Amino acid sequence: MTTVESIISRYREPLENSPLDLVQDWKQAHPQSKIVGCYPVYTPVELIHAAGMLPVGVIGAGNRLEIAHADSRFQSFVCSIVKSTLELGLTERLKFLDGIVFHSICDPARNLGSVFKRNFPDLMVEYIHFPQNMASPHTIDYLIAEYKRLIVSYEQLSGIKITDAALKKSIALYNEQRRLIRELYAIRSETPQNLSTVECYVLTRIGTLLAPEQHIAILEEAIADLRQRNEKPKDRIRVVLEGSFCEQPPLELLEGLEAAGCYILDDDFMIGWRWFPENISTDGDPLRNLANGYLNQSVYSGVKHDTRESKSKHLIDKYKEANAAAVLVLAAKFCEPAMFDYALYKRALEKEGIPHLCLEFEEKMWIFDKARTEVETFVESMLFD
Amino acid sequence: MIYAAGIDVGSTQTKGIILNEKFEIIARALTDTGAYVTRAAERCFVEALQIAGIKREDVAYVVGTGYGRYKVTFGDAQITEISCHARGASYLFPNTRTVIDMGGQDAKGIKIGIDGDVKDFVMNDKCAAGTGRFLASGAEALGMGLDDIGEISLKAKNPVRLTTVCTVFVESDIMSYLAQGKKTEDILGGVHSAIAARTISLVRRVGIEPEVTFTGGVSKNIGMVRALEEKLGVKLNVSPDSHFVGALGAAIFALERAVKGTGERPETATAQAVPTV
Amino acid sequence: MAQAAVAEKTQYQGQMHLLQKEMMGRYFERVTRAAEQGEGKAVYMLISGNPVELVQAFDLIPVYPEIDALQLAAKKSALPFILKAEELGYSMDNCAYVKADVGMFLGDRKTPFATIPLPSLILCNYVGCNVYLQWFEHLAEYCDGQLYNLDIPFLRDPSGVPSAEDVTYVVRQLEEVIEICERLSGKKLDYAKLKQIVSRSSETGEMWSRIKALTKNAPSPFDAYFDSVTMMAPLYCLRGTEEGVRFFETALKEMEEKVRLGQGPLPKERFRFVIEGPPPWGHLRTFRDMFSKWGAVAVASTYSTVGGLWEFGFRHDANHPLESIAQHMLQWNVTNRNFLQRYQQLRRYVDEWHADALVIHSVKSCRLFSAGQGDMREYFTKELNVPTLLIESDIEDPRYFSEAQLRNRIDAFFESLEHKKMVRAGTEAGGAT
Amino acid sequence: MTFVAGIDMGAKSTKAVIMDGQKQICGKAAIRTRPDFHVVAREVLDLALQQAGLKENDLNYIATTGFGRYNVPFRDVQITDITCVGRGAVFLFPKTRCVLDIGAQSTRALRVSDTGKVREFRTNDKCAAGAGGFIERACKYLEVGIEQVGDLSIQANKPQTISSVCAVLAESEIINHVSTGETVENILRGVHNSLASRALALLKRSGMEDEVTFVGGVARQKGMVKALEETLKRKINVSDEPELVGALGAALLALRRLEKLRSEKANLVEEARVA
Repeated sequence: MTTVESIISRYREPLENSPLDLVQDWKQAHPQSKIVGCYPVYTPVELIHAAGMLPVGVIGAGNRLEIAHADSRFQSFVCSIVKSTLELGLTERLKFLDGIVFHSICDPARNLGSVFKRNFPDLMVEYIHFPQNMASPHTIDYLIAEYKRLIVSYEQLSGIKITDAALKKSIALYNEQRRLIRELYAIRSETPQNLSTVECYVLTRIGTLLAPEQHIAILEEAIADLRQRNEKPKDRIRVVLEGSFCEQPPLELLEGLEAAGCYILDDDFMIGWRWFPENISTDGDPLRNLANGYLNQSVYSGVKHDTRESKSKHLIDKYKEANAAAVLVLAAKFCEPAMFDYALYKRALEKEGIPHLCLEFEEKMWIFDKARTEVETFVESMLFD
Repeated sequence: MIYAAGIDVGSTQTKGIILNEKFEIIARALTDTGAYVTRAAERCFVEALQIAGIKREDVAYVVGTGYGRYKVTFGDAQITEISCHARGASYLFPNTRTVIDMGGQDAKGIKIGIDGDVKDFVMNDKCAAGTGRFLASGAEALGMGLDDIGEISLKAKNPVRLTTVCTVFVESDIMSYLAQGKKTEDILGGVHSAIAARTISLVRRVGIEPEVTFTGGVSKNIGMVRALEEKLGVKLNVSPDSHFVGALGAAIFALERAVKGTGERPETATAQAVPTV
Repeated sequence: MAQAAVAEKTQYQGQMHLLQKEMMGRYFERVTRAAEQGEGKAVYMLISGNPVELVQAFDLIPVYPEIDALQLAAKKSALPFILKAEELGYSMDNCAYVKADVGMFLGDRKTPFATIPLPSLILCNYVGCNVYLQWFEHLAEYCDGQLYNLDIPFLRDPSGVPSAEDVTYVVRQLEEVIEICERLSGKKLDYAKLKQIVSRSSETGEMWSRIKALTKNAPSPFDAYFDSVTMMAPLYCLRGTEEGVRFFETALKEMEEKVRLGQGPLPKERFRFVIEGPPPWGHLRTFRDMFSKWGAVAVASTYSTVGGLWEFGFRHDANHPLESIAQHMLQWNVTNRNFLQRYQQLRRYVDEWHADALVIHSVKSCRLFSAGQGDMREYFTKELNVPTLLIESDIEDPRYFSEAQLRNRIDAFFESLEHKKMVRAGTEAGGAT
Repeated sequence: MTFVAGIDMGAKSTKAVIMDGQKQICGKAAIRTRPDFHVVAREVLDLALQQAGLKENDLNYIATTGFGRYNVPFRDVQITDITCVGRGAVFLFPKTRCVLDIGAQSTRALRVSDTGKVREFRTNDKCAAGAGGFIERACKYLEVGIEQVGDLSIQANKPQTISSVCAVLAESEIINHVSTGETVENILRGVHNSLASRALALLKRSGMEDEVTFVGGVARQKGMVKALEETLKRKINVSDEPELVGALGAALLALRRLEKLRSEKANLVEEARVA
């Protein structure tokens, strides 16, 4: 049987070098089918999948790609993932995509959508405006209409009609994928010594690049193997991590954090690919179910602003559920949503007397000494009296 | 005989050129700018006069350029270094279409028309990557002289990659690489290629058309020249006077004004906005 | 450069400027009375595509934190508030408008012009700017106030037109806002009054767009950037009131008269430019002088269309008040339009307003405006051959204004434009070729 | 007799402190950091040992700190310099509640407990750079030796403002002041003031409390201390050798560690005996 080690050794290197290469196998196996890239954060992948296309996560380029063109389009104060994504396009690394979807997460990401339209006229560029008025009863009708608008353009791109039946099948499929990811996260939260954050990350991230069926199979084997593991817990502080919902930190950084003496019990990496803590119903109108899922069932993040409940409360619940000792806010440099959130998080955490540390990272970062020193200090201040 | 002078007061060095009416360079002077800019400009001018063996009153027109151009108190006009570098570069290399200028504080890309006029230009954005300062920080962090690092960088077998092109943080990056036991030449190789890459992406904004002329203090750094050529895939024009190009351009403007006798001073002539309403 | 500096000092005051001071003065007195004597209730709103008509209809007081922030910057008193916000955990890289406002809000809520009342309603008109959502989310948390996210779908369709569902969605939300305002003010919506206010808004829009058309004349009667900002405050705070209408009548008359007399803001108009991006409020005069010195006048600006874009024909419609307010919020302001629509807006300005050049002022704080302006520069220089200058500073944070760098770039840019002119004018101009 | 050593390998210089079981400092040394770290660490330790009249095998425990803390093969433990300066500062000035550490590369502000344990800390972030290196570069432009800075800046009569957060832009501001003919004294004081105001911001973010102790090489500059005291509106503690505080803290933590290990060993022996 396949072990977690073998899965990691198969996928980690490509993920760090050039994640999107992992899509090539599928492309070769399905030369006729179309591929649609999904920029963070939230994406209703079911709509793409139901049109017979493969939704793949275009979640930055990691730290191996040199930015040579994109920084002449986006200024120095714009976050890395926006530039690396444009760099991928300008260096023809996204040629295999037939379309790409952006979302109303922040201003740079939205302008990036327009810049893509202008620079890559052959590419279908979609933009989803996710509603930010969760409280109004009228919002769901708007969101259903928005999904219908997408369906039209996906059908045009794929030439395949999206039936309710197909949509329900896709929902069920991604329900299963999300369920297994939740199981994976549960294992790490209960026995972090048995599943490192990098392993957990790789196992989840490949799900944004492979066909869901394939990912489900891998996760089932991985979870079975993890049940066998029985490592001795180390003397580390238990933390929950927050703030990396869009741009993703380099794996070396995550290793560094754990090596510095942390067990990461929960995080918000790739949150949009595991945005439903429970299954989306497959009875009734699938579009309404999906729309309702976003409005009433989806996890919180720095780009979803629900006036009905405070994000700080969510974070503190997360901290308590994981029985953690501290909160690590790991925010991407220049990520305004994450940095604004930190101000309220800090306030709430201090009120609750919860120790926390805020670290900045960049997808493209290559040297980790500063972050390492800060985490070590934080750990030292908690371990030694 | 008509003489004209150009004085380029840069952040670190002040350069002076004197031309005779046949547009021949009859004097070059170079001094550190230091803390007293007016004096530096004066010092530089006097030195140039001595070398030329002429008297102050023999010089018909003086143009000041560079950061301290307004401190060239004896100047007849001030012109920014962009215009001057363009003019100087196309004088030295008439087929110049693109100028890459790397000075202490600024990096510039200038696109030049057939008649030597500035078609378009860009300067480094706020993050001053791609300037001589970045190199200086690199040299400092390694405890080396700015003059040596170019040569050494050429020896790089596998240049390191720098996380940042931030001049402030490059030093700590270099420290980390040293801590990892990387070779000096590989670190320097990395520093040079980082700036080269950043500079090219800057100059690309105006479009890179051959011939490309490389000017400014950093053009004296052979490692930088090679790094740029490698990444651009074209040969660069580099004159032995490359760090004088700004002053040369200023001198040419000055001579043209002197010869044509037009008092046209690009700035002062238009600076007369007065109250209305 | 002392001698040059003397020559640069210019006066830009007209009747319109004086009337603006007077009217805004009254508005700020009203705001202060609300804060200090509890007269009237304040509704916090954002500038972009603001639905001020609704607020006026209930005689509630519109308060714009953006205006508070810009006044702090204009009076050079923003930095302490920004630092205070950073102490609370806001990042160096967060929008400084928000930081200055939060710093002020958590203090004694005094700006150089008014004391700011606590909000009875925090109406977050989410029109394009994503930072708005968190700005008002934070204010609401700090004062435990009532927050309503008025969600305006972004213009994402290639047609550049909102869908029927978008409009319905906004109208439904406006109706919810009306219910809230009815509860706040304790009175039912007077529909006739709303219609009257909306018709005044359409009058205002008409005059504002005629004023803006005047800058097509050479010389331009006023600076469509530095003088337009003077006219923007009344446009947001007094739109829909009689006073607002009177202000724009006066401004229109004054500007038409200047056109007749061939007067402009500068003695000689040597360059006409279009400018993109918000101004550096903390150094507005210094910045303006950098252009005046070259005889350069802004003939059009995107910034003057954040609150509403009237010059291309939109008018509020008194017969369909809510629908037209929705249209205004969805389609007729620059912030809810996509980036490429802004390229086209600028392109029209350059062509129809006969400009020599485009200046892009890239401000770190406002990524809605700035993120991607390098691509905009690419489009105008490479595709359209419009001389374009991109300069960086900030709308609020004085720490990002580097005078020497800006002056250097602006001087170089106009030198090159001048050189082009000389080349065109032939050799007798001297210097060229 | 118990002896421990703390070695602080910083970006510009490496320091060593040797301490006996009674927390008496019996040897100290500082040399310039070079790329060959182990050699540097060895040299500085030997110098300190000489001064203490000891040999290396007299040392019971060695703790390293600073960015090169992992590059000292003969260490027993490595600890970050933030943790170390906290301990060191409280040892020197027991009432210390805040520590400001301005080194060549970075500036740190700490809030510490009465034992010197770090309660909260902030380090200067990328775009708010401003550490010792900045002053050194200012000196280059202004043609003054780093050792004169303090005395010059004190003589300022009209300090110039340097407002840019980015050190690179701050430099062009310096150049700008220079080119408008400002005096060196006023510019240098401006440099100190801008560093001081950034330090204040960091201190406030980590929670400002009395007393503040200022450590790191820059603390030797009178002008900097004056600028800080004015900006912070309070007296601040500065020791005679502020650059040694990190190494001192490392030595103190080495001692703690050693005591802990010994008591554990003792317990084991005890248990063994009982069993």
